[in-house]
Amino acid sequence: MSQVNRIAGSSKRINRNRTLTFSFNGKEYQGFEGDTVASALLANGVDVVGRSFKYSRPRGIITSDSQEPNAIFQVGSTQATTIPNPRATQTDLYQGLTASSTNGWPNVDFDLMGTVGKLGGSMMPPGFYYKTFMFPQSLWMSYEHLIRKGAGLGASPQQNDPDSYDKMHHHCDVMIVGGGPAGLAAALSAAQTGARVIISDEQNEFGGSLLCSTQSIDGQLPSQWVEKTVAQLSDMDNVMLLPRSTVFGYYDHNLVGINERRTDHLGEHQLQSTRQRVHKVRAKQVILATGAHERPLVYGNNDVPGCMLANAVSTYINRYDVVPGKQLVLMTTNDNAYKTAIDWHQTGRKVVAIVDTRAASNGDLVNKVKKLGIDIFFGHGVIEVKGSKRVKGVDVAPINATNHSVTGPAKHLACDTVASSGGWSPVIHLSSHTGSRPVWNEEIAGFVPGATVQQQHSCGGLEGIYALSNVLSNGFATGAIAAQAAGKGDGSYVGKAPKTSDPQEDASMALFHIPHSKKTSRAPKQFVDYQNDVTAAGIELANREGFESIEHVKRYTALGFGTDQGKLGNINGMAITAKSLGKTIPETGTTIFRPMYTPTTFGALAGADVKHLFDPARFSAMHKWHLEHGAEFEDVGQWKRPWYFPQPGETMQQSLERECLATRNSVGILDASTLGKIDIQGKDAREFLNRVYTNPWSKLGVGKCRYGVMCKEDGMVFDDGVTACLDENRFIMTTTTGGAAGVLQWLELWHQTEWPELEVYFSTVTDHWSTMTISGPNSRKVLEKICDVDVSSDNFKYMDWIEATVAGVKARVFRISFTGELSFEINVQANYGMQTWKAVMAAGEEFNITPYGTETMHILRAEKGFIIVGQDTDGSVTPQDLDMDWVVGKKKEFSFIGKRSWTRFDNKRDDRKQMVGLKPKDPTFVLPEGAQIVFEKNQSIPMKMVGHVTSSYYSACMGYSFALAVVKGGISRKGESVFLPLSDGTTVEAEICSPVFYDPKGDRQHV
Amino acid sequence: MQQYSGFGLLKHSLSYHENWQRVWSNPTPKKHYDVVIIGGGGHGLATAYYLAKEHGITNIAVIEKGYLGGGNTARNTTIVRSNYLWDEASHLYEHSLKLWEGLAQELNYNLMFSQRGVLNLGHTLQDMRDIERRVNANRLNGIDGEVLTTAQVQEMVPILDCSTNARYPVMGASWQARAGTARHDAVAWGFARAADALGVDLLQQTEVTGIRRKDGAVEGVETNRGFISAGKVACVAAGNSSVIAKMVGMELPLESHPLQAMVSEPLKPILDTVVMSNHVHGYVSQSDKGDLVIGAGIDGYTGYGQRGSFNVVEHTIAAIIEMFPIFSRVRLNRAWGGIVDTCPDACPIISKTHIKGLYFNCGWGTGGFKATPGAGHVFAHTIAKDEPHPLAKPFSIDRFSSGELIDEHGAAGVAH
Amino acid sequence: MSKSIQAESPLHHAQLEQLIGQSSEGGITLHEHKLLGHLNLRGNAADTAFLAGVQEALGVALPTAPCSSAKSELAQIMWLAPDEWLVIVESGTEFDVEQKLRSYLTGHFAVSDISGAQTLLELSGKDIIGLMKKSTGYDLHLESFPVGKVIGTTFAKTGAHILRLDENTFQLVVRRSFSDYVWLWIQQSSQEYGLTIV
Amino acid sequence: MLLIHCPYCEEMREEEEFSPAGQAHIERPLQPEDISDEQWAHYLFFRKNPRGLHHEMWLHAAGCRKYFNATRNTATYEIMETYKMGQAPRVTANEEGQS
Repeated sequence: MSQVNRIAGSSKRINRNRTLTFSFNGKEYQGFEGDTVASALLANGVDVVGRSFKYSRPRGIITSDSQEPNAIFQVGSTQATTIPNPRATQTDLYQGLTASSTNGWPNVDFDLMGTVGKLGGSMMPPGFYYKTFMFPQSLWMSYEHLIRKGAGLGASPQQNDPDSYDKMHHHCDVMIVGGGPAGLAAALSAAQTGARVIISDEQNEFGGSLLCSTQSIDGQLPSQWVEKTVAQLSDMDNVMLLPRSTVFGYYDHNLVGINERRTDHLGEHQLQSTRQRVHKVRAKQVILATGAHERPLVYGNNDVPGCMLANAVSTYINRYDVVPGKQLVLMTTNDNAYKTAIDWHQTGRKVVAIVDTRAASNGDLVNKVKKLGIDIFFGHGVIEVKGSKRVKGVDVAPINATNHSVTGPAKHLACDTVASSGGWSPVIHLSSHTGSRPVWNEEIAGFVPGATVQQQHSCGGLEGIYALSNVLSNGFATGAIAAQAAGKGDGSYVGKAPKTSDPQEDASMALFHIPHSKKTSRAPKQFVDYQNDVTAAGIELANREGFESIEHVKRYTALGFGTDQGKLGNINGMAITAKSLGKTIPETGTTIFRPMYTPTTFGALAGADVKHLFDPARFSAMHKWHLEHGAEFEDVGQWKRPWYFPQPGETMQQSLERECLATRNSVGILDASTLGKIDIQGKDAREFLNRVYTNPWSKLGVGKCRYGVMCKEDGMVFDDGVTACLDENRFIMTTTTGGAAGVLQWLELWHQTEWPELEVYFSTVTDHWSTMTISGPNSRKVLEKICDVDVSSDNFKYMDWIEATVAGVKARVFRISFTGELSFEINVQANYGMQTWKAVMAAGEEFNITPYGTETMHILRAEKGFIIVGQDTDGSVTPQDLDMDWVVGKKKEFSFIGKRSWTRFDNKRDDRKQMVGLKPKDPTFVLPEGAQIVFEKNQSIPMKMVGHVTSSYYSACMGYSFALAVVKGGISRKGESVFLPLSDGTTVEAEICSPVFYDPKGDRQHV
Repeated sequence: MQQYSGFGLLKHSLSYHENWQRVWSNPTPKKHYDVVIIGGGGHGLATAYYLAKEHGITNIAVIEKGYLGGGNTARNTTIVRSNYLWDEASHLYEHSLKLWEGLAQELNYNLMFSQRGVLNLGHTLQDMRDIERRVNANRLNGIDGEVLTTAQVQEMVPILDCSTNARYPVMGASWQARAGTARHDAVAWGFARAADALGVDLLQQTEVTGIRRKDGAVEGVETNRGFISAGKVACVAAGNSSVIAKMVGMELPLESHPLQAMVSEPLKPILDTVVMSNHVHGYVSQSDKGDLVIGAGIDGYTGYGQRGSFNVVEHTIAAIIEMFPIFSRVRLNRAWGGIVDTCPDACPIISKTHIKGLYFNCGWGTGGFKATPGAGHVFAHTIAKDEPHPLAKPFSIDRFSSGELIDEHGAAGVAH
Repeated sequence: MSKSIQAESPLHHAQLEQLIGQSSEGGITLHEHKLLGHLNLRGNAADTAFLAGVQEALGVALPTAPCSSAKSELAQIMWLAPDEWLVIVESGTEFDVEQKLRSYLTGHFAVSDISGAQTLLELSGKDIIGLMKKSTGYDLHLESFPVGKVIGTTFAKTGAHILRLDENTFQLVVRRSFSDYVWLWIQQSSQEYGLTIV
Repeated sequence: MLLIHCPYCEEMREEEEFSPAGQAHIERPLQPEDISDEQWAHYLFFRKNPRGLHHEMWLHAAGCRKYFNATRNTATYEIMETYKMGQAPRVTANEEGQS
């Protein structure tokens, strides 16, 4: 049998009928269903599972849970499915699992870096980076390159994740975090009131500490009580059970984030189901029943493989039938850990001795051990471990905890396993997430949750209640109280608490750091945080250097910054700091834990919001037509808008020239559906427009359209568009595509918060209308063919709108123009958009009607000097800067939004940047959009910049390139030359001109 | 001040590191200081250092209610760059970047300032116009910058998804090679150690509860350790600036928001540069320890809780996966929040006030870390001379009345 | 409007007709109620004349309690806000109903035809709660979300008005331009349950 | 993640349905032309930004599209009350302005 440490136990937690084969560091091993990778490795007698980060020391498995700092692996066999850094103690074994250590070169057993660590280790105290590698300055990047080579634990996958993830929202009365005895009791008691209960647990099955306990409940095995209770809960409609589900974060107003691992125990990649699911639970009441973590003791060479937590040893024995060694020495400050010696003894393997730091104990467990004939050294500590890749023995010496000294000669004991217990630390992490500061409880020598504004309860080990009977009764009581707070039940538990008898325990000792006969600075390394190689000496050094706040100590030494987030070492580190500074632990400070409780997969946090669902893509009703006609698309906000319509073999520039010429010479068609449209109704609609637009609206007649500009209260342009008067009290406002939602919110803001007395309603109708703009000298001819209304220039004037039937569809047609050509904007109900579009295309066929996209639209409007808000403006531009004073009402009674700001000092400067046209000296050269402008060509850096190019194109219609730009005082500088120093080192010259390049008199749009 | 060097490290290792000096002392407050600086973060410590070093004012106290460098200095994502849009801002940040470049040697403290370059991705045509404009402005201001094509971006960061399948495909980027990251805690500690050596008193666990004034001038500060008289009081309290201002009945054009950041578990080196995207709203770099250091946008509500809402974390991680799909199986280790004081124009306030002897350096929003030495330098000048440093002048609080705002929302973008 | 003109609902491109009957096992059932008339109605709920006018025009009292709905032979009405309702009427009757409302109402009110702006999706099936829990943060428990209640809330990364028709049936009002996103979302989120189109 | 009571929908909704809209109870000057640039700047830009009790506006963007007010503790994030536009808060900070 290869599983040398697997005993013939009776645990039901593993299934001996299902043998699983797995590989670790290239070697094959076997384990059983129900094993974790850690328990399987220990079963196979694997000692060294990794190398430490800084000193490259061999490391073994220390814990059986989320505290594990050493057994951090790379799991997975392909570059797509590999997972960096899962803990072996929390990784369920599956057939074919492939794991490897994350550090160690060439391998963990023979590690060259370890030699370096031994030699250079003394040169690497905390903060050594800060003190060296500074000279010469130029070499830091090279030093850093070398440092970075040693960085990191596991490696990122190199290929895309084949798995998918999702999320679910839940609401409940009582959310219980932790499915150990306290949590299960609380769930049962809360659920019996009819409250909606959710209970989650990070392990693969409920039970928590009971899964590895031997203490009977109601005369039965603890696992039988768990089974019965879970069955009871499963039968209740109002209860949801979430095993394999880690609460990673507790957020404000009782939101609990849970990551359920759905397939990780089945294999590397499952097609059938999402790999992980994040549950977001909004709970009326939260019960934290997260229990407690055992604390290791800090002693010399306490990182040699074979040094473990006492309770972890018990867990491997009782839950997995694995005895992780042959000869045990147990060091403890409390009675509770004696259980481990008993468990070990019962497997038939040898307990060499128990080293108890206390002077004496008369507790039940101690007496039981005494009866078993196991040696107990009271008043002693294990001051140093011997061995390198496995414990070979320990030095045990009498100690004085009060003055931190060794008081007598050390005695050597041969052994291969050292279990230690310094007591228990409540798992307070989640209660800290919402800003609550933990408080020190002297009695249990641990932090417990502090005051909070959340609707939160805690019970069991988290409250420092450890005796099982007390844990259960506390759980039942807390469940009932929480349910009552959620409005269910009367606050008392009606059922009967199960019977269990707890051993009487003597007081434990608050001891964290075992003294050595040498000073800490000279003693063998005593590790506090294994993952970051933080030692007791390192912490004391940090204190000596003046890092006294616990936060400074943590940051200077990296204590608690590993992937275990200080679960194993923080309290010990604080205790050592306190001792070194002569303070108490609470004086030293508390430790604030942040989410994630344990590391959480990025994919799970993103859920299904990836790839095409990362952000909604919005489409117009004619999108399919655009696709079928080869359009390239531009992202405008969330919309996909046709950018241009290339024909086979065309370059983009060729397409644009074709689209522009067709429009100017015959007729083009644009899908303008994405423009925002707001239906404004009410007797004060006109007044409202007067207040939010810069221009006047009092006299706009029914059937007429007007262009308007909106400013923010700081006087800067933020949107523009055409608004038409539909009726005396009704207008339809158009906004920019990107500004639609913002403008509606803006109008509502002013109406609801400032001018509620105005009778006006706003409704978005953006999606209701499909809008197609036909533009060009033949546009009227196209429209005439399919429109039931006379659209001749006498009957349908520029800036009029009419109701008509177009291609059999009821339509609103606006005679407005953004191209400067004769132009009609046809609006039909969007369900008819596609059909109307097709009808217009058919009617236009004889005129070679040409679909064009946003780029051609931009060129054509720029030729006319029409601005695009957001391209030609940037939030620092007023209407006056745009030379658009004509759009500012001079006689408006109300001080409309933005007006007041124009009289500020900065707005009155005459050298403000102003909108102008630019003609490059070389008429074929298209200035880069974003090019900076200077007046003086020959300047040294830094140059005095006076503006920049906002829009720039080659005009096929005019036969030369042109641009729009903002230039300081530009309006009065027309005809002058400016220079544009480009990023390729060349400087080009251009002439300031009017921004209206094409048809300056506007004849074409008026025909 | 004990000099640090590789040789020193070797020497101390022979004596088991038992003889290192304290990096700073722990003084009891004096009755009077020429200048009291409220706030012992990077900016406050840098201000003290430059006051002492360049202006000969050494009777200074830095008053910190918690521990040095414990606020935003300890909570940011450590990015340093100067590629801002407007002249005023880019000159200020470039001034700072130049100081960064020799700072480790000057302070004799390795700040691990790593000029690994920053990419700002463009995903839309307007993004690319803005990038072109900003890079051109930077170059003419003497600040390094390049516009990269998608292919160049892909070559520089092979693991970035530059395909057209992305929801918002990468269309290019701006690149500042001299930009990078630094070790945030070290910046505070380095300035603190150097200031302490010049005679500055660093008073930790000391909370200002009031500011005493007489005849329109400051007299000193009330603290939990008693009244401390001061010739000048300089407030460098970042997210808490409004709270301090209220002590003298002032309001500031500030809102304090939670700003969240997060790190993955440590990974083997995979990302050499800083990659930022305003459009998909996230940015990431990899620290020397191997963590992916990830930043988010601010939470929309105001908050002093040093924590924000979970949906910001969710969105930010989705954005990182949008850019780097291979990170999907990587795991998030820790998320936290700072309190950032944001100005309406995304630019700071470095200013005198209507109260004689009272100065404010605040409003850095998401951009404070990179400015640490530069802000300290120009603020020290402003305090010492009682008139703004030329680079600080545009950042006076008067700009909100005159309208001379410097709108850096585009370049400030998501937090950084 | 001419009969020859074919209207296309927002999900027309998804060609749902062709998917009908392809699967009948799905835990989720989707049906698009295409091309109904949608009217946005605004008015003052404290104005008794307004209430009376609406009742006369639509044949049912306007639901004025927050998040309530009402139904008559003519129309289904959903409360959207204290002064805003969605009136859904049979396909093609929206113009007439709008005119009817305008003729019965006086004072300050507004009616907007938004029939092209949105579509009505009906989602049902034994696994519907699973799909809904993936999509919205609202509490779907019958105590919080009883039959007949309508809420405006987030649906994945867009918004929707959701009406509960019975324990396992919801109607979603979705904006046209977001409907493709919603369709993709529903497909993705239904994968584990199976999706039946009817 | 906040849970916010919409005073119009009359129930608790998730933060994701809302947009924060800044300090509440800022009134636009009735005659902007009559006030100084400093006063105008104060209206435009200067904010209380308190640590502690704060009256702020929210928009129920995904719900009823109504703006409303909330009294929230910016240190603990507790929401004491929400109330409709035009109403006054019932919970206010004490004399010192701190909660």
